[in-house]
Parts: sequence; C-alpha cells; structure tokens
Amino acid sequence: MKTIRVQYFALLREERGLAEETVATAAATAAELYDELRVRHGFTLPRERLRAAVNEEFAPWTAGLKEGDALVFLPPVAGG
Amino acid sequence: MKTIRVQYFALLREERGLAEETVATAAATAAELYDELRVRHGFTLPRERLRAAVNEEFAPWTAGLKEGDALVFLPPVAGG
Amino acid sequence: MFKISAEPIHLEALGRALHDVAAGACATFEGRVRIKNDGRTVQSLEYEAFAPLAEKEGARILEEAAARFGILKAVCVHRTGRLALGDLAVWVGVTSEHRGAAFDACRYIIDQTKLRVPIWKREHYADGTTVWVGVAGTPPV
Amino acid sequence: MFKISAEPIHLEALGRALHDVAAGACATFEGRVRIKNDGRTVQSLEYEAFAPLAEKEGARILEEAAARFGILKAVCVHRTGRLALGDLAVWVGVTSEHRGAAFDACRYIIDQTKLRVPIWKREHYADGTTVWVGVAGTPPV
Repeated sequence: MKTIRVQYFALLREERGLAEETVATAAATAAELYDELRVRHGFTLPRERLRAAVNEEFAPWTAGLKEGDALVFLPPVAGG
Repeated sequence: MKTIRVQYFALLREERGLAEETVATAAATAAELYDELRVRHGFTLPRERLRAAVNEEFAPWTAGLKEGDALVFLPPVAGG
Repeated sequence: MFKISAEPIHLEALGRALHDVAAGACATFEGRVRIKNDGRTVQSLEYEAFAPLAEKEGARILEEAAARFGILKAVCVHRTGRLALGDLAVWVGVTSEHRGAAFDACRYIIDQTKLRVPIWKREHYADGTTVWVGVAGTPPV
Repeated sequence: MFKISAEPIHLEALGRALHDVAAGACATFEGRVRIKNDGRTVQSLEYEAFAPLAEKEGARILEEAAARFGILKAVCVHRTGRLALGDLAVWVGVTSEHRGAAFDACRYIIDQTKLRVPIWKREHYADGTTVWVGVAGTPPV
C-alpha cells in the first residue's frame, strides 16, 4: 500500500465533493488509481477523456506510483 | 485655362517647398497637370510611382480637370 | 511570462512589461465573457486551474512561440474565479520587430493555451442551468 | 472608426469604445517606432497624411473587414507628426464573437492600411540622414 495525495478540479472536484484527499492504495499506475477511485466515488468521466498529472507534470497513464506522489486527473480543458 | 488647387505631401511638399498652391493650367487631365508641374518644379518622382486624387477621392490619371478642382499627387504610401 | 491570476488583469502594467525599443509590432488578444455561447444566454463564468501545471505548460507554449516565430517578448495571463459579462478572462500580448511574427505568435499562444493548459470553465446560464464547458452531459448543480 | 490623429493615441478610451457584451474576442495591433529599420538606427519618425482621403479609405477598409470576417466593431487610429522611439504610430482593435474573425480582421486592416491609405513616413537616422520610406533615393535634408 502507498499513500497518494489526490487533487480534484472542476467536474471531478464537484463529484468528489472535495478538492484534495490522501488515499491509501495498492494501485501500481495512474490508470489503476483512477479506475479504483472512479468505482469508489462514481465519477462520470471515463478515463479516455482525462489526462493524468504526477507531481505537477503531465504523465502517461502507465506511470508507476511511488509513496507520496501527488496525482491529478485532468478533465477536458476549456480555457480562454 | 482653369484654376486648380494643388496640395503637396511628403517628398513632393519638400521638393516644391510649400504645401499648397493654386495653379492656372491648360492641362486637360491629372496626368497632364503632373507632367507640367514636374517640369516646372523638378519633381524627382516619375508619374508611374504616384497616384492622383481629385476632390479628396482617388482618381485615374485620365480624369478630366474642371475649374476649381482640388488635386493631390500621392507619393508611395508608407503608413504603420 | 505565463500567469494564472485570481485577481482582475491589469492591462496597463502588462502592456508596459512588453515594451522594447526593438519592437515595431505588438499584437494582443483579449478573451472576454460574452453573452451568448452555443445559442445559450450566459450570466457568468467560473474558471478553475491547476495553477502549477498551467503555468509550466503555459511557459512551454511561450517558449515554443519564441522559437517558431522569432518574437521579442510574450505574456499570457489567465483568470480564475467568478467572472461577469464583459470581464477579461485571458490576455495575450506579443512584441516583435515586424507584425507577421507578432500576429502568428499571439494566435499560436491562445490556440495552444485553450488546447493544452489545465484550465476549466463553468458557464452559468440565464435559465439557471450550468455546464462545465467541454464536458458533455455535465449535470446541473 | 478610422481616424488620423495629430495627438498621442489614448488606448484606454479606444479599448472602451470596442466593448460589447456580444464580444468574446478582441484582437489588437500596435505599431510602434522601433530602433532599427533595414539595418539603420532610427532616432525619430515623422508621419504625414492626406487626412480627408486617409479617413475615407480607412473607413472603406474597416467596412471590407466587417463584410469579410463578420466582426462586431473595428477601430484604427494612425498618428501624424513627429514620433520618438517607442511611440505608438498606429493602433487597430477589433472585437468579434470568436477569435478567428478578430485576428483575421485585425491583420487585414493593418495590411490594407499600409498598402492603401495616404500616409507617409520620414525616418530620421542616428547618422543624421533621413529618408521618406518607400521612396528610393530620397535626398537628405
């Protein structure tokens, strides 16, 4: 088990009901962690519509997770 | 003979040494008037590099001149 | 400089930061909250950003623009928080010697910002509904 | 509105004149006096215009831009008189619903203004020489 800090933005933040949490997980990758949290919290966005960020940088879904990593799942962006 | 008001800008103004004059001319067209004034004042710009304006509107060189017309010979523009 | 700002954007200071005696051209872009979007009447907007990554990705966009177009300086500031109709949401300014590079780089920066920078927009409509733009089927709150 | 101005251009008032709740985008262009032109060091500029025809031709350019690009509002102001390094020589601002039209129209307006509007520029160089730009072989004064 690892401890991962997860931040939520926009629709995910609203669906989770909070902006940040620390989770204990056995997930090996960013993808596994999202899939786990999606089931737990009922997120409506499929993983294909998101990107992952690890430690404030874009990362592939296959990125391995280490103890203490900071994860963000990025909904489709719409700046401007 | 007609009386024509001529305004000069930029290089033509400098070569003529004044910004405006009234000329009495037998020239039938804008082209004839420029050719006449070019000889008289030694303008360096050939007519092909200028455009003509009659009464504050662009006009073809073949435009006929009437008593009291206001002529401007426009050097190559360079705004901006 | 690419900045996420929770405060209103002050154009004058940004304009001064771009000045350069080598610059003959400055192209700017302002994105403002407009009253209609996709046929719906907008009352206000909310922007939210993942600021640290937004500023990193934004800085990369500015570097790309400098490398591609040979500009002198470029700035982009994007608001977060609640905005009313007419408020300034994003500002891009680019200086260059000649105008072609300034226009091309300015457009590149706003286009790439909208595509790549982690910023999200919630539109609130006159009919009381609200949507996270770009996320189909967002439920009303 | 296309204006020839013998006085310094006040950007704030011009920006306000463009505002429109329907506008999501505003593209602007500033042309300023830059220190180098064609490899020569510039000290100051003089602009001269045939104002009545310049404003007529400028208004036609703005109408063309509106017809081609479907913009909301457009303004262009061009200075006359003596300008120092860094001074604003020309300003174009365009608002539209979406950004593509604003950028395209802004560029069209400055490109056509430089081509068609009767405005002339004399550059004064650091070496004491001076040239009417676009007129090869201008004698020094």
